[in-house]
Amino acid sequence: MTRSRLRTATPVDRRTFVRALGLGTLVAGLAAGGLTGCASAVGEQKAGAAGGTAVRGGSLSLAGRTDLVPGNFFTTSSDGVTTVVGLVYDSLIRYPNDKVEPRPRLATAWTLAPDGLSLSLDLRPDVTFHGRNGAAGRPFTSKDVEFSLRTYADPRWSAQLRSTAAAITGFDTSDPHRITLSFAHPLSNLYDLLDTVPIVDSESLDALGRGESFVGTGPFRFESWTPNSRLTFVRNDHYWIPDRPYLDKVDFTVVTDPQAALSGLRSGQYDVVGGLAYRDIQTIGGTSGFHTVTLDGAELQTYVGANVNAPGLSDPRVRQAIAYAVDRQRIVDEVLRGSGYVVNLPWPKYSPAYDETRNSTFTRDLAKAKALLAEVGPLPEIPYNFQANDPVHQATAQIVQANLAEAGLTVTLAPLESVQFTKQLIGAQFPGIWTTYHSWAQYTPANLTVSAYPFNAQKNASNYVSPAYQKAADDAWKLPAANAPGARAAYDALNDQLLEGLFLIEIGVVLRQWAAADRAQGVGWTKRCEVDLTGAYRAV
Amino acid sequence: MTAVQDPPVAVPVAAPDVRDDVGVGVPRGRWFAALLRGRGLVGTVFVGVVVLAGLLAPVLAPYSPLQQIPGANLLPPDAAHWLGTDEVNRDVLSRVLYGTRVDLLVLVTAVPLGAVTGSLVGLLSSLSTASDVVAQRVFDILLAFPVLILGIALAAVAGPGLTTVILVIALAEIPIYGRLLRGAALRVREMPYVEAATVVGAGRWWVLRRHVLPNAIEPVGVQVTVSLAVAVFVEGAMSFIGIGIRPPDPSLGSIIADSVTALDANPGLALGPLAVVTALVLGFLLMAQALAAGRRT
Amino acid sequence: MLRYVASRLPSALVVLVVASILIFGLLRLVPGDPATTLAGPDASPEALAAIRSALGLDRPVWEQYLHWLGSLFTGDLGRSYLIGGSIADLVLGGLLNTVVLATAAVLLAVVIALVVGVGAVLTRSRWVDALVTGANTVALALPTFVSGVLLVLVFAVALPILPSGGVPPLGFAARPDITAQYLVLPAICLGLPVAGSITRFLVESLRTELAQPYVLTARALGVPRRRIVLFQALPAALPSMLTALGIQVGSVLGGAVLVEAIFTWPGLGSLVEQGISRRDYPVVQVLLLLSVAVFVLVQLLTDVAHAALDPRIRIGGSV
Amino acid sequence: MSANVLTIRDLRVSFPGIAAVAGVDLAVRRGEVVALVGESGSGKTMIARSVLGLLPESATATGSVELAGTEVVGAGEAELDALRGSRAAMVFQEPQTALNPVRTVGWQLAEALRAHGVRSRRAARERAAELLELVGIPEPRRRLRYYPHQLSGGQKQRVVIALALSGEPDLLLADEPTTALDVTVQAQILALLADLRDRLGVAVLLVTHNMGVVAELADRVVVLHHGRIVERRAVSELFARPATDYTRDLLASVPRLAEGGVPAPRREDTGEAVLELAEVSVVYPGKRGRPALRAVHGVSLAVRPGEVVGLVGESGSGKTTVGRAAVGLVPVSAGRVRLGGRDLAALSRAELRAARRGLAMVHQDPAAALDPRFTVGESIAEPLLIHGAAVGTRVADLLTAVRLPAAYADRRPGELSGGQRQRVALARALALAPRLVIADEPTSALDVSVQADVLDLFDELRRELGFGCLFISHDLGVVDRVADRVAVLRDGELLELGSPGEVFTAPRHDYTRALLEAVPRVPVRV
Repeated sequence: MTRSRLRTATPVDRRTFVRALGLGTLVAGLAAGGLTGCASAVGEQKAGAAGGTAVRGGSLSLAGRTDLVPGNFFTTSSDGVTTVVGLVYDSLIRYPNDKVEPRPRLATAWTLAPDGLSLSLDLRPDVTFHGRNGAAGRPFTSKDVEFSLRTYADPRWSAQLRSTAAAITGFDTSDPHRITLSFAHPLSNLYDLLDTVPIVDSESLDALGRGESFVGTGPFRFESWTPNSRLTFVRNDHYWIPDRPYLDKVDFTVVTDPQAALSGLRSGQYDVVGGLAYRDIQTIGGTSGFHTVTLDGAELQTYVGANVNAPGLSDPRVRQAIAYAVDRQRIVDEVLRGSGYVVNLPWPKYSPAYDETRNSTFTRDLAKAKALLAEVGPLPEIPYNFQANDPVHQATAQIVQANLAEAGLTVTLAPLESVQFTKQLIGAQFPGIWTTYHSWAQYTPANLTVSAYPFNAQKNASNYVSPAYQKAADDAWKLPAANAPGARAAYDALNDQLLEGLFLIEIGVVLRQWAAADRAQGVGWTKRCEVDLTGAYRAV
Repeated sequence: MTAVQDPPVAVPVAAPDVRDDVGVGVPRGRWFAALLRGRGLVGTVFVGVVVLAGLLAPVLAPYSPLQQIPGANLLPPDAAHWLGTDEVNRDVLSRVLYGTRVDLLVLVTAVPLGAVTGSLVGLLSSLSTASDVVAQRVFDILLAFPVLILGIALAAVAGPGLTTVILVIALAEIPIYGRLLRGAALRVREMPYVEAATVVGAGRWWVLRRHVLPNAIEPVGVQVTVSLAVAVFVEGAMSFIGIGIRPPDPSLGSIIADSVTALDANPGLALGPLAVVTALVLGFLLMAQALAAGRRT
Repeated sequence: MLRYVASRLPSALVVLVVASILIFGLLRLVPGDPATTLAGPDASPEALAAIRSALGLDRPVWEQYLHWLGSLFTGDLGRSYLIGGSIADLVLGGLLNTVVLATAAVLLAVVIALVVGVGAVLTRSRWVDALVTGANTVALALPTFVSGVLLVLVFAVALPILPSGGVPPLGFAARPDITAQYLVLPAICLGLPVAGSITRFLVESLRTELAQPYVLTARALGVPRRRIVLFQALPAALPSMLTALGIQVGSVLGGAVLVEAIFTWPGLGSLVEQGISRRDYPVVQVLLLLSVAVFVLVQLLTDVAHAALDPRIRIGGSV
Repeated sequence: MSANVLTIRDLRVSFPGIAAVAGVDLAVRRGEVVALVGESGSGKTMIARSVLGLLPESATATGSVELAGTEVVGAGEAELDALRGSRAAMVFQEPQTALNPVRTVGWQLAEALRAHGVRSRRAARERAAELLELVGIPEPRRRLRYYPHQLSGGQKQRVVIALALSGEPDLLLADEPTTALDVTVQAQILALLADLRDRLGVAVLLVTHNMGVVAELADRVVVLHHGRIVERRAVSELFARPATDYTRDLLASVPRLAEGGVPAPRREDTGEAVLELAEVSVVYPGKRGRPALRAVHGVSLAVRPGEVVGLVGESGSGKTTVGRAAVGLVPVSAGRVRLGGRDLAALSRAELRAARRGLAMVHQDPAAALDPRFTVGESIAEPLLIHGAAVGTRVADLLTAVRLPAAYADRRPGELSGGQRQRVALARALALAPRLVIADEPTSALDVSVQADVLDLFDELRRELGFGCLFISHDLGVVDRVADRVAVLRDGELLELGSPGEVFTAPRHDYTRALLEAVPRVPVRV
């Protein structure tokens, strides 16, 4: 039997292990397509960067936090909806950002009847709806205006200004390029309505409800929607403003995580991003190659609401004590990073109802707050609700809690999941105080007390009932126009009611901001934060 | 996975094993002895330091965890604040210390709750085939739901907060211990000393209480340490998506969650809690390895 | 083998049905309903009631359940309240993305486990052992949402060599190299915790296998230790590692909720979270049932694979 | 190269606190079978394993082990790998676990051949088939595709030997090669080893504690006690004139089959049967679609008070199943089991519990007979606690009855040797003065001398307490020594029943005759 010599078996040592590890990473590298060899995905994203001055063509990538919800088309409650309405639709008139004065858009001119009970508008004759893949659609007539207003008023869509739309009783559409609206009583916030209502195509409303097609007259045509992911739009070659828009394509990506959106912007994947944390906006604003777009004219307000029926909050002195204790300036500086200003009343600076002196009625005064609370005596612990994972409200609530504790009022934070928060807001079921945003103060003042739910005189989240407040709200609403004589007096009366009732303690006006790369120029917006890229272009 | 049982075949004669060949049988040290040397000791020290830091929080913390220092918004680490301050002007070091307490509270309640319930269900279900099938299916369902989604649903029902975090972690542990104990019960029931007791007239309960339970403690010990490490992770994840510990109370997970947006302003906000979590997890893993090695010899 | 699968089917069905009841009931327990989300904060109670009846939410619960179960059997997954579109398309899109991400993550985890696990057992050196424990700790201690952000900051923002998120624009199949670059970061982030636990499991079962008598026989035959570990201990340890992986699948979808948010990956994870937070009942019901079905299927597959890999079960004994 | 294949000089192997091997010198010449004999704890396995450097991690070895010109002690792993399998190879005791369960026999043989330089797959398959044929496995080509669990114990051991031979070693280290096998299979394996020695000139270092095996196979014998060599003789001289007392005791305690003459039955039938099996059959249901297994078929047997009925048969004959059926651990598919005159199946739960008070069982594996968490005292007292009987001094009495110091009561099983643990199991069985004891291979896991003591003790207690006993064993010698009547079982069927004298000297069945021949004979001292 031959003795076959064995080869010497090499003991396992570190060398083999390193080789094995190297093999492993190589495999992983290969699986990752090898970063050196083939084209880089990042490279392809940035390929689109074109020249500096306003030049035709190219595309812009937008990113926002919430996806389109077709059922909420007429409410401005998600970034998806505001993007579609901003790009694909036009409204009859358009407010400039810093004034509540209507400018022509689809309506070229309008005259208000002396008794304020009817308004007739001349319509642009040369406007067409979007047609099948790029062709010009059917022309825009007064019938479409009537259809849009009636749809807006339908409770099914629960639009914010539907009570004003419902007040329109008559539509004269005999002339295709002229429409006369008549209503039961003068409507001081009528132009708010006309600025808000998008002109929709009557033939495709059902498809709109199912999120399948969005036909409008706007600068861009709706191309596709991948739910929970992306919306794409293409240029409307037949737009009634000659040689606008500059851009060929616009896409919108749903990015729920603000950190992901920020990284996407900094790595060049997106050009304009909404919904970032104020601190990130502040830092990105200071970084070269990026700038911030401050949406003045579309202000929000952050406030501390109080349920006047809740134990401990029924006494107005307690609410005043809260108003004195809250450190509004610190919240504006540290939470909003200066993107806003302190107020006692909801109105932005340009609003006809804005009043400098009344705005400083409640400044931070711990002594007064303590004195008031001492008068009232011992109080139960008050629950403080806010939306659970919203960084701004969470920080504001913790600051307010500390402020009230200094004044001797103990408050326990009770974060609520967003749907539960909305449910308790609608049902006026908050057990104590709460903090969130409210809007609609950027229009004619009466709009706030008629539509915005927390301020609604008839039924509000604070269960605050006061005939005087209802009368003041109604008078303001029935003014023939925002700048009519006697308006100033009506608004002062309204402000006094708000300050006296103090069922909503304003903290500050919030200036919303988008972050954008320098290559995205000419980005516009409406009062409802709908993006307006009519004049936008890619700068090199 | 149901244990694979082969039909009982007459086991041929077993000869004395090597250990006997060495003369006197080597006595098996008490299982926690493994924690007092080498890897186990290092692990115990890590966990011990963290527990001490948590317990002594009131003494060690320079500020109250809720105290908002005017003007100190997101300061980087400096002499006054070793780990800097957070976005609501609070001292991060104090919040990390008090946060450790909250996490230890979660660990001390959630993991044992899940372990004990899971073990009992696992043991009781091994008594009769019917209950065994039912228990197995319940375990499948619990394992089928990812922990986070269970958390989101529970938080929506019971509201975010400490109790929800504890409930979610306990629920996630039940199937793991259930299956572990069921396996241990089936294994011990095959042993000759159980058969001898049954022959003499011992009932199922006697076998369970006297033989199965004591012998199942060891594998449970190893699993507890692993579960503790996972529990810290779940608390953090739930706080990240906003259904964890409610502000303003600090917890390691919620501090880490807030730190993600302030990495450039104050890295201390992230490093502080992450260091504690890493120490805890490393400690538990080392203990688990020591116990497992102890069991294997 | 088919008999083996058949014997497991009834229990799988029971799990699915019970899970469906649990999901349906749990969602109804959650306060707030799709009508609230649809109505929005400024809706009036009347509008709320109108939407609720339009969605059929005012009918008795068990009737809604039976209707849903009935339509499920006919393959109609129903329509999403909020998105309006059919759930089938919604889920299919999301399913593809999540399956691709989950598979990449699991493959990565298995590769890491095999390389690191076998490496640690092979070299038996102290520092490799410490390396494995350290990596294991990082996998468990570093939550996904932190590792995710760090990965993006380093690889997408600081040195922009990888995309910071999103799915490849032209789909997965079109350009595999581009797809790979989109997949790398999320797969690592999702795969790390899974890799941690199955590495630990693999090292543990390899060490147990190496203590078996048949290893002594092989060593007595002069077979080098490297071959024993790779070709004898590993095949024997694989079945149990597979089972551990099977259980991990449940946590992968959970992890996906976080990773898909961080990397803007439109998969089922983000859809479930959106669905629950917006109370889109039909979407959430289908998704949760799908995740239970996937889990049960994976359990079945791992058991079958476990039996197939272990000849003692595959071919009956004949002593 | 010197005539010696293996030369060991002053080998010492120690574990922390224990010296397993204390200075051993040993030499094995080519083609010679040297038997290394000793009880458990004598260190014989350690010596065998040190030849290939396969000592456990915690062991330290000094001295010199020279194998075919190379020094093993202190050699590097690479050097040792070169030696292992080619200069010397090892055959292990436990065939059940010696083979990799998830790899085919062919693959494992090819792997061994590959380690010895046979690279090509075809050559390896050829060589593997030859090896299987060499060790006497039928249809070698087909068996290459088999997995270990598809082979019987004997066949598995043959494969292990084939593996050992794959490297054409000069020396075979056989560590208790046949202890785990049935007596008939043991005979075939011993014949195979003898044939290898004669045909291939392979030297064998045979480690065993069974003097019968030594007598059959060994040329020279080395007797080991507590790590030291006590005696070194040629086989014939050792059995004829054992030099040391230790060897003499060792030889005396080997249970021998009584030859010649039919001794009178020791006990006449008294009173009603304690246990009665009437046409009992047991069928194990097939799992997951595999066919059902018929373990026992139509066995009728009775045990009278104070009588020991031996149940003999090879593994797979169903003897354990009969024992378990007798006490209701295994459901009976046909026939009736009557305990103390009452049908087991008809008893209610309470009646069954009461009836069980009179039963007890002693198992084979001392390591698993006692709960590791219980102290010795708690184990013994358990039957009393189960029935709520007073414990009092019962534990101490039982310990002294089994000749163990009462102080052992608070020790843990881990601290006792195999023999001591088996005595505790016996004490536990007798706690409630049972009427029937089922002893399933109680002493087969013990050393010969320890086995002898336990059997004496068993006999004494039986005479004293008068319990009936069903004594199951595969060792005919042990049964002959203890049983009043013997039943021979094959494939679940009762072949013969009678007194040991009748069955062992004048067996009616040729299967029993084959069993008897296979028992290795220890030459009777002159």
